[in-house]
Amino acid sequence: MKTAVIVFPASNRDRDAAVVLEQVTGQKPYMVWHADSEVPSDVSLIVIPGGFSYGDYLRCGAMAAQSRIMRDVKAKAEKGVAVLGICNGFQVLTESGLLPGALMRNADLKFVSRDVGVVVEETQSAFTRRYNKGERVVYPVAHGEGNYYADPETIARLEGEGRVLFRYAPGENPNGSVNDIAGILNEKRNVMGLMPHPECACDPLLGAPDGLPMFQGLVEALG
Amino acid sequence: MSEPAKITPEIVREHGLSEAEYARIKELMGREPTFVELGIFSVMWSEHCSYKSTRVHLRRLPTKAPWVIQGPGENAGVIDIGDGDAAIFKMESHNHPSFIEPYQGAATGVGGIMRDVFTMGARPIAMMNALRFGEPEHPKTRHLVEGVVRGIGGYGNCMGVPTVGGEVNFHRSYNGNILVNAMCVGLAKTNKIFKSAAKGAGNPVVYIGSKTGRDGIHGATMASAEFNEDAEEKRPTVQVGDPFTEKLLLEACLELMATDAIIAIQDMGAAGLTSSSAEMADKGGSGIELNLDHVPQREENMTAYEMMLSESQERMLAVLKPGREAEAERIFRKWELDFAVIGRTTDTGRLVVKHKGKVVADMPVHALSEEAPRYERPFTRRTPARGNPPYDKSRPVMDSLVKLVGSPDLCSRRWVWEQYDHTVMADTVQKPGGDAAVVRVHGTNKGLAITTDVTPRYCRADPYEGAKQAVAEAWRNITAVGARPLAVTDNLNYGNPEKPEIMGEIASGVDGIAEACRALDFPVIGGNCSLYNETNGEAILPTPAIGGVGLLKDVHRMAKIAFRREGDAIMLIGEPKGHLGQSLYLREIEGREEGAAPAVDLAAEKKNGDFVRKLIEDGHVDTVHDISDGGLLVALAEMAMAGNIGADVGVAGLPDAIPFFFGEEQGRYLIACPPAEADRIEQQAREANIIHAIIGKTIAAKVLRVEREGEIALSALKAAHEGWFPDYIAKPHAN
Amino acid sequence: MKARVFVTLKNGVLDPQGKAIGHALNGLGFGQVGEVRQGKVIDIELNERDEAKARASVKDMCEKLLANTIIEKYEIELKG
Amino acid sequence: MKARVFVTLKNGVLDPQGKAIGHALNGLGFGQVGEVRQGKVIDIELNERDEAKARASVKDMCEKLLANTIIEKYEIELKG
Ligand SMILES: Nc1ncnc2c1ncn2[C@@H]1O[C@H](COP(=O)(O)OP(=O)(O)O)[C@@H](O)[C@H]1O
Ligand SMILES: [Mg+2]
Repeated sequence: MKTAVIVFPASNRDRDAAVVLEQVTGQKPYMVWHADSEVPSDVSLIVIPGGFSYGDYLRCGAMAAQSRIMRDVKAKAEKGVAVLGICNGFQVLTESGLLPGALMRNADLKFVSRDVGVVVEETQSAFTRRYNKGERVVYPVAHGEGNYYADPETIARLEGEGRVLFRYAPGENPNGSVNDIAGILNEKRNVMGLMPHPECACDPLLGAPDGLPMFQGLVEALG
Repeated sequence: MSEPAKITPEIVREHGLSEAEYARIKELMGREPTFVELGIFSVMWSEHCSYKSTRVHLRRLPTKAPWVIQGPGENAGVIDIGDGDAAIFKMESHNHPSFIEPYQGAATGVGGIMRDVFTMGARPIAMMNALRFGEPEHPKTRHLVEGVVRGIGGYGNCMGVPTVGGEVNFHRSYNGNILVNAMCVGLAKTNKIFKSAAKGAGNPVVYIGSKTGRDGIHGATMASAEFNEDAEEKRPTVQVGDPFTEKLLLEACLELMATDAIIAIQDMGAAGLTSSSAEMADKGGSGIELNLDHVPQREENMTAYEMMLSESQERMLAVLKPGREAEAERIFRKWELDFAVIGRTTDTGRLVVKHKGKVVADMPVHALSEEAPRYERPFTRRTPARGNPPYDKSRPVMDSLVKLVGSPDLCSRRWVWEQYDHTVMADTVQKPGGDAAVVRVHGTNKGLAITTDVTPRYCRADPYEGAKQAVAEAWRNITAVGARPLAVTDNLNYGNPEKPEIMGEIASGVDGIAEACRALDFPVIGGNCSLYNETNGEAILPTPAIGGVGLLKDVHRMAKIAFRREGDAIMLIGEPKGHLGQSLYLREIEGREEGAAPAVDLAAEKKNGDFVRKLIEDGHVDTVHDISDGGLLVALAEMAMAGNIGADVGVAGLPDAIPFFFGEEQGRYLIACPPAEADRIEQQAREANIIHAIIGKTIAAKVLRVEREGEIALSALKAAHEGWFPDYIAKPHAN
Repeated sequence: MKARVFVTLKNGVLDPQGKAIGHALNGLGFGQVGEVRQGKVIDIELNERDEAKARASVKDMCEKLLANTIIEKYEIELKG
Repeated sequence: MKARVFVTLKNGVLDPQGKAIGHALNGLGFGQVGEVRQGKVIDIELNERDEAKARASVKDMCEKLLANTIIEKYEIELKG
């Protein structure tokens, strides 16, 4: 299975994503530069990695959402290619309209880097099929603006349609996001964004390898 | 800025040069310098760039070992860590700017030290920060803590380099003069290390990175001048950091370094274009001619003086092989950075600067480097404080323990490190909170263990023994995770060297470091001096911070401080002596800062450490914590809290519980392992003549129990330990 | 021509930063301070003489990049 | 009474955010955009009728908290 990682200026978890993708697919992902016009057409999963694209200046993900490559990412998402946005990638997805809502400054106004408990809310997706519904996993978070916000109707739809895939475990919400939302899916169920870092939870030396099932599930579903 | 027609004594003084120094400048030049030349001399001859007060002392530091590839003298030191890999690291201060503008001061400090490391061809893989603030109650402290921590995170997080550890201390001597020391560790291949010697004539000198503005002009001189209350009124231009540009600069430089187009490269740090060009020419034994008309400029009508002295951040100077300019330019354009050929190397040994068709400076390079002043300043060595002070025997041990683990210098630093991305790069195998951070060498099973240490209150009591202790503690922290200590970078923070007693602290500090590094085979491969850390004539505690790096052969054989199992035997390695002098117990519980600093027996330190390391390497022990600030019981509490596993300890026939549990004598560790291993380890310890004792075991109950002293719930300990920092920050406050 | 763009959070969207500032001001003894909201101001130099055109293009910039209209609103001021 | 405070970087101080925004706007095809600077706008509700007093206390807030006058400058506007 072929995968791609989009690289923006000042992406910084691009390598972390690439390492895991290579581990689960057996081949290196394409590293696609933001100024390129196309993601290779044989790709079945596009990862938009964590980092500080364009310094996170103005708003996180805002400038990256306007980059040339995102036009093709949108087109590919439209055609059903799976897209996974992690952290800054999630911000890019909301800014580009591929996912609803917005990610605001953490409620306590501080950057937060720690392990958090996250509950898998929904397993009906390529991203979560390998997990059990209600399973508690631990992923690291590392962000200053992960406070998910959307208007009440949008939230109601997300909840009603089973599109909230991940929720912070009770009492562990690190950023004040609505309904403890940590990760959501688009309507077509092929685009997912989440703030925590499953790609940094795939190596037993770094903690419980709770992120691995996400990538294994994706390979199983798309490969 | 308008340039004065004539250089008056007033102007010379404003440049921080003495009359004698100015006379020497005229002699070297054979004439009056131009204003631009005076500016160049003033920064090159500043304490910060010339090390004029410390150079004669620094020579005493041991700098060699078979694994040292590059000692002091380049942008950072380099050690061989096997398999063609090299670790490159350096620590540097940004004290004065951080006091004036904590966020930007700390941020640009981080940016500066990263450039020092990647300019040598390394990808930064870990950051550390050693911070000293004034007393918590001081009206400025909270604001400074918040700003500095946010600044370090703001820059480091964006760079995508994990910040994995450091130190935080509070003491009133830093009320008007905080210390912000940042350390960067990078990785390169031993055959791909870049240096700054601009060898050869006729090679293009290129400018890369951000544009030049009027930032921090005279920052280097400021860093060498004592603070006055009105320093803030002068409002020096503080530099603003741009981590986004730095990240691009990092990637672009590494991309260029993958080619063979570079002859020499050097970051523009303090004194920007001046020191980078002069140092490159000096090291290469060449000359450099610059045409400032080509320098990318952010502001209009900049003078030559301003351009030469600007400290705008995120800039580099490189000398390329002739004809490779276009290739380099392509790379920098791709990363949307400025790139300009601004000069060439010559064989004249002179630094020549042209601006708008005129030569504005023409000076011999050696006048700026070798001829820079070097002082043997008079010094007096202070008589060290003596004695093991008395204490009140009736104080309950467990109450004191709770107080200690919740005190400003011993409480958890979680509030700090959670603002730093410490997981990016997915190689942080030992996170902040342990003895040393461990970062895996990407794609291998090797790890680098990293720590920063110094106990300034010991250095105040005894500048020599305290400096030894700093090295010993760094060595011990690296050992405690199972790594072999390889080399150190130092950051010598002291007061005004023109005062003999301060110069004495420096001289003794260097001697202490030298002695310890020699005994522990732990050479100094780089460092930084920050002097004049005084406010209104009051110096900071002598603070020779030591940044240590060690190699862990296999990250799967690594010890951590957290208890892992119930029923483990807890063993003390090293000799309990009950030394309460200068201890935190004495300060926090008895309210006194007295007595001798703990003595460091380097032979015992080495013997005990080598023994512990072997146990970890051989897989016998996976739970280790060194005993430092707060003493044995604090170390034990930290192990219990980290693992959320209780412990029961007791020592038969203990005459004096308080000094036993809270004394800070050196060279000691606590280890925990299954009882069967413990028997074998005791056997080995006896054979090796290692002083040791089994003092208890880990237990199922979530309490810390001490025979005859009582017990305390881990939850109560944790509440005190974790509570102090967030509570302190949350208090309502003014600026 | 110069444009000044204000980007502020929509009413109803929580502004923790504004709240923190208000809190800090109260703590400093500024008892008369009520609600505080924080936003961004972006000053843009425009190479454009025609005011109507300038306004139209700044509006376009706001919609495309400067504001996230899910949570933010914007105002435009033009001068000289 | 309401106060609006603008806090912007002093002239000559590097504004990385403004620089990046300008760059992005150019990249989006807004060729007429020259220099861009970004600052903060802080809206404060004041329980104070007297304009002079209000201005004095907002100035005090700026000096004490809202602006870091080493690198930033501020402007105050009062309404109502
Ligand atoms: N400024 C800081 N940034 C990140 N981590 C820090 C900082 N200060 C302290 N720490 C971490 O907190 C832990 C305890 O620090 P310290 O008490 O100085 O350790 P030790 O006594 O072993 O040297 C260490 O893991 C250290 O790296
Ligand atoms: Mg330690």
